[in-house]
Amino acid sequence: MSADELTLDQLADWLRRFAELIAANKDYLTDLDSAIGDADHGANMARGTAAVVTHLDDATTVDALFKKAGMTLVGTVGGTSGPLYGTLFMKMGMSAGSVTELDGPAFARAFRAGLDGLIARGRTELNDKTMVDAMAPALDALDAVLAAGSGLPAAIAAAQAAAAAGRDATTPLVARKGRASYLGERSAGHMDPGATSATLLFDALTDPAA
Amino acid sequence: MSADELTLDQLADWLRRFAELIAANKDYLTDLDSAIGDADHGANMARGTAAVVTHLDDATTVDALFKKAGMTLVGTVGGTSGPLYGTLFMKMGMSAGSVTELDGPAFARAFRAGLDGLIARGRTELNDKTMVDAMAPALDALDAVLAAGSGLPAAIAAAQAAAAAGRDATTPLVARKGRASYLGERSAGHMDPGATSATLLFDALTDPAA
Amino acid sequence: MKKLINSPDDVITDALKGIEASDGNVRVDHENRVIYRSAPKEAGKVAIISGGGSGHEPMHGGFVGYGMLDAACAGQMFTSPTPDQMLAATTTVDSGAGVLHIVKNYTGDVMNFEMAAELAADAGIEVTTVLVEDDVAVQDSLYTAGRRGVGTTVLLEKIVGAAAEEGMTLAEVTAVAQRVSDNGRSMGMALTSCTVPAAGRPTFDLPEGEMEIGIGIHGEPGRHREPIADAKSIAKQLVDPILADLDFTGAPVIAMVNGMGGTPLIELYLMYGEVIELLGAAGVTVERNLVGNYITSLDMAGCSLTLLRADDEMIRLWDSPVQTAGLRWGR
Amino acid sequence: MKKLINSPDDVITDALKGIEASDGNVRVDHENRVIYRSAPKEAGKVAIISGGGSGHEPMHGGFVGYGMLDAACAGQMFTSPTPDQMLAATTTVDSGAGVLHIVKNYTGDVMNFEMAAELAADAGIEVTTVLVEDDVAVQDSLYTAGRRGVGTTVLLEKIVGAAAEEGMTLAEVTAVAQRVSDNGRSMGMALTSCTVPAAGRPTFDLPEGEMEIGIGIHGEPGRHREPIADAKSIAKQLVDPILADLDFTGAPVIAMVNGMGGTPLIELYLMYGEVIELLGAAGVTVERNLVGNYITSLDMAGCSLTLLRADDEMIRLWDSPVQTAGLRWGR
Ligand SMILES: Nc1ncnc2c1ncn2[C@@H]1O[C@H](COP(=O)(O)OP(=O)(O)O)[C@@H](O)[C@H]1O
Ligand SMILES: Nc1ncnc2c1ncn2[C@@H]1O[C@H](COP(=O)(O)OP(=O)(O)O)[C@@H](O)[C@H]1O
Ligand SMILES: [Mg+2]
Ligand SMILES: [Mg+2]
Ligand SMILES: [Mg+2]
Ligand SMILES: [Mg+2]
Repeated sequence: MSADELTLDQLADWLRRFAELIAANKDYLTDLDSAIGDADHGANMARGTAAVVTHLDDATTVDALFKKAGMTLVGTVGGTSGPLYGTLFMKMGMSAGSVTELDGPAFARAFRAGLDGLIARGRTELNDKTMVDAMAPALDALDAVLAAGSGLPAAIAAAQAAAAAGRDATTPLVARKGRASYLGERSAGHMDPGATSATLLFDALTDPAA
Repeated sequence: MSADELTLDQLADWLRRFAELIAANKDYLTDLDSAIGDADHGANMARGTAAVVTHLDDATTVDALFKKAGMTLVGTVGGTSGPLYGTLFMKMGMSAGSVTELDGPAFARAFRAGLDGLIARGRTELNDKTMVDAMAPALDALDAVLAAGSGLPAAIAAAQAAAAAGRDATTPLVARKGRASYLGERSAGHMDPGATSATLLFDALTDPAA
Repeated sequence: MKKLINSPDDVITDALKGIEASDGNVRVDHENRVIYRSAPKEAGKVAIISGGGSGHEPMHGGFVGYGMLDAACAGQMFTSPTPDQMLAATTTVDSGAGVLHIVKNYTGDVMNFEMAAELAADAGIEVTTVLVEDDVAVQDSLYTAGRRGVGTTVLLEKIVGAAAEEGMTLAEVTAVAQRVSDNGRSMGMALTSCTVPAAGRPTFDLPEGEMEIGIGIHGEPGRHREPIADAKSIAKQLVDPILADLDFTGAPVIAMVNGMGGTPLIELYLMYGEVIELLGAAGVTVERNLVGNYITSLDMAGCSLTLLRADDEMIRLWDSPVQTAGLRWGR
Repeated sequence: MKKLINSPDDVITDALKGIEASDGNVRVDHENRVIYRSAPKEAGKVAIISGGGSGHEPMHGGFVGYGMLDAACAGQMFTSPTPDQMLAATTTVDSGAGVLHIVKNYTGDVMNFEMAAELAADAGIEVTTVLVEDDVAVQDSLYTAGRRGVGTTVLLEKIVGAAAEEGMTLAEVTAVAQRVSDNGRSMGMALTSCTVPAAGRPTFDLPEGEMEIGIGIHGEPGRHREPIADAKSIAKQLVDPILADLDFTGAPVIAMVNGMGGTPLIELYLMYGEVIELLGAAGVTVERNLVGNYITSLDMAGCSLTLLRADDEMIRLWDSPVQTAGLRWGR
């Protein structure tokens, strides 16, 4: 994103690009989930984000956009990622309110509210080897760069880098939450699928055409 | 066999050698049965002939020897080969009678009675692609050479060659009896497992030590 | 070979122990390898025995109990049991009304049961025999061994079990059995071969992407091989030859979609959905059904379809109570 | 991948058609993917629903019917169903006495059922939830997701189904359910992985000669891998950790030897024989048992053992009539 505000259209494009990135990485996500889970994360996320895309044009406000996306994810994904990604977007919508654009700090606040909801729903902590391990450092970076006054594009770039670093850092961890936790020590040495899809959510914030 | 009579001991040795040849060819027979049957002919025959061997020393007459062998085969083999090989030996015993040795013609007569019993039990004809395709030509050869006055060893050699030829001739046949018949045309191109075990019965007539 | 066994030689001995320990409907004569009802039928009723090679579980041992079989003889893996097993079973279950032998048409089964029936007759027991020969994959002919006996066996054992429980005479029970046999047809297919424990590897190779059509229940190859198709086309390959062989319209039909042992239930349900659609289009009315693993071929993946052109009496007997490990309702 | 399906995307839709066509005990809401009893329970009785990912058939849909579940929500393959499915089911089956949710302890199932329960409470329906978390392969800890819910689910659904059928209140039914959950333990092993249709190949590679110990029901690898052993040693690996976790002596025990979907019945019987020998030696008295495929993992070969330390009430409820595709007796 090159501007310092995110319009409704840009936010809808964000979700559309997320769906594209998920579709492109579907098999990869499923492979990651085969190693320490049940081989469905790619199919789950692809099903849900594809459904989200069909509703993007309905919304006239940011909260409607995000709430609909969240409810669609809850209603189509199932499994662990459905309620978690769903809660993320529903709470983002509630925080954003009935507006048609978000500036950097408002976007960051909404995202943080979403993450808090996700963490509450998942009863998880940092380093449990979950999607939170990518999201939390990414949002910290977003906040920090915005607070330093460097503007949204720089903040997004920092968030992307932090998400990727958080994702990579899940590899050596022993999972304490989710399906991978059943593997005990055998979960170490594999990148977490949810942290990988979460990183795509930040990657989707960069418009490849921009 | 080098003499012109077969003593009780020699006949018991025959059955013992048959068991040895079956054991040595167990996997081969099962492989043949895998192609056009149900992968058990080796195990069936090995189980039955091994049981026969444990009773060989009990018999004091030829009929007792063969009847016991036949009943043991019926009681331990099961499947198709149990009743057939069992009937062969039971009828051989009845024909041989309560004697302690058999000359060539008596041996041939007994064997023929056994084969007739087997064919009646199996309701089969030549070229149905069964064990009969090895046995019948072998017994014909035995009879012919004995009738020509060439003696038992020569007759046995002729029978062995005829059994092997009959066995080989089953390969192109389309089976009309037994499990292989269910394959229809697909049964052609495979050697019949029962004809192969039957050939071993004639091979066993030659004492390797003699 | 990946199997939950101790050794290939002990599979049947060990499994019979587990059957006896788990199934309250039966007791096991381990020496003769015969599975008997733990509570014998009342005296004066016709008794029914069956038997065959092992590897088809729950058939036949899982069908021993109230309203079905009185005894089942367990042969070696895929190998007909022996006449002495059958004689022991026949002698034990006869209570004077005679014994029906249910025999699947395989040369070995036929000959062994024939010898047993001769011996039983010799011992003064009245024995009748009904052959099941229902596999339409096999062309019938005077000059061959005829058709294999497969899925109809399950339906037949249930129906004649009820007939005997009702107190029908041996002649009547035998007539019902023959009617079921005459009106049942089956067709099977395999996605994989099975592995006989003693052989240690698959009976035949079936590469990824190929299937066998027209298989039996002994891991034998089928009538032909072709590329794997979708469930709809496979259902058609099972339904068509059965309907071509016998008219199933105008009568209540009992349908069974049977798994070969290695196919999960979800796929069998899916196949049933496809089959029922084709049957509906063909004007066939299925009144009763079974979906599950009833007559298996060890760990083979695949399925078979059996249709029985029933009549009101067969349906009534089908609905009668049965209490066995493999089939149970009404008590 | 060798499966009897039309396409990976249609497996569940198609299977639900077959379930509806074959199982007279149920009707299917295809839009919401909920399987309901075709003859609803009398009004005023507690209703019971469960649900989970598909691929575990007959669980849960095969347990819908008299004396067991009122509805089952079918998720995508190995994926928890969604709150709207559960809400639809809860709303439909409630007749005023409240609804028990039986939930297997997986993060996804727990969260989706939690959201559904919140929505149902919002709609004025009384809902209680009982978690099944019985897999001793998983170390329990405050800091983790806890134990998986596996085989005990089957026994629990049967027992609480009978409790609800008797007319117990929601509090009473929930208490029985909790007691079953507290007293059930399971342990599983796999000889092969399974193949999720959408993935198209086995979830993990398990070479010839190796097995996984401590697997769940989603094709996930187990706690460790080791060379294949004989049935006796495998039975010990299942029995020992269960007995180490809970005392099973001095109470009537219900035992289940469960197949994972690709293992033939003969092997399950064999395993039951080994298990019962070990349990006998440990002084454990098995009063009731199940042997078969009840909670599966698609086409995985392997088995699991579940033991429930029961009491007289549980045994009475176990013996009560049940009429479902997966479990049936007494009617
Ligand atoms: N308690 C939790 N909180 C947050 N994320 C979690 C939690 N448990 C699991 N996850 C995430 O969910 C991902 C798995 O999602 P998915 O495969 O779609 O669901 P399931 O595990 O139900 O099959 C994991 O890789 C992990 O990142
Ligand atoms: N009707 C028959 N008469 C004679 N021999 C037969 C007949 N049917 C089959 N056979 C022989 O039996 C052999 C198979 O024996 P076996 O594998 O032990 O029994 P099964 O076919 O019951 O598994 C065949 O190879 C064939 O030679
Ligand atoms: Mg997953
Ligand atoms: Mg054979
Ligand atoms: Mg055989
Ligand atoms: Mg999942």
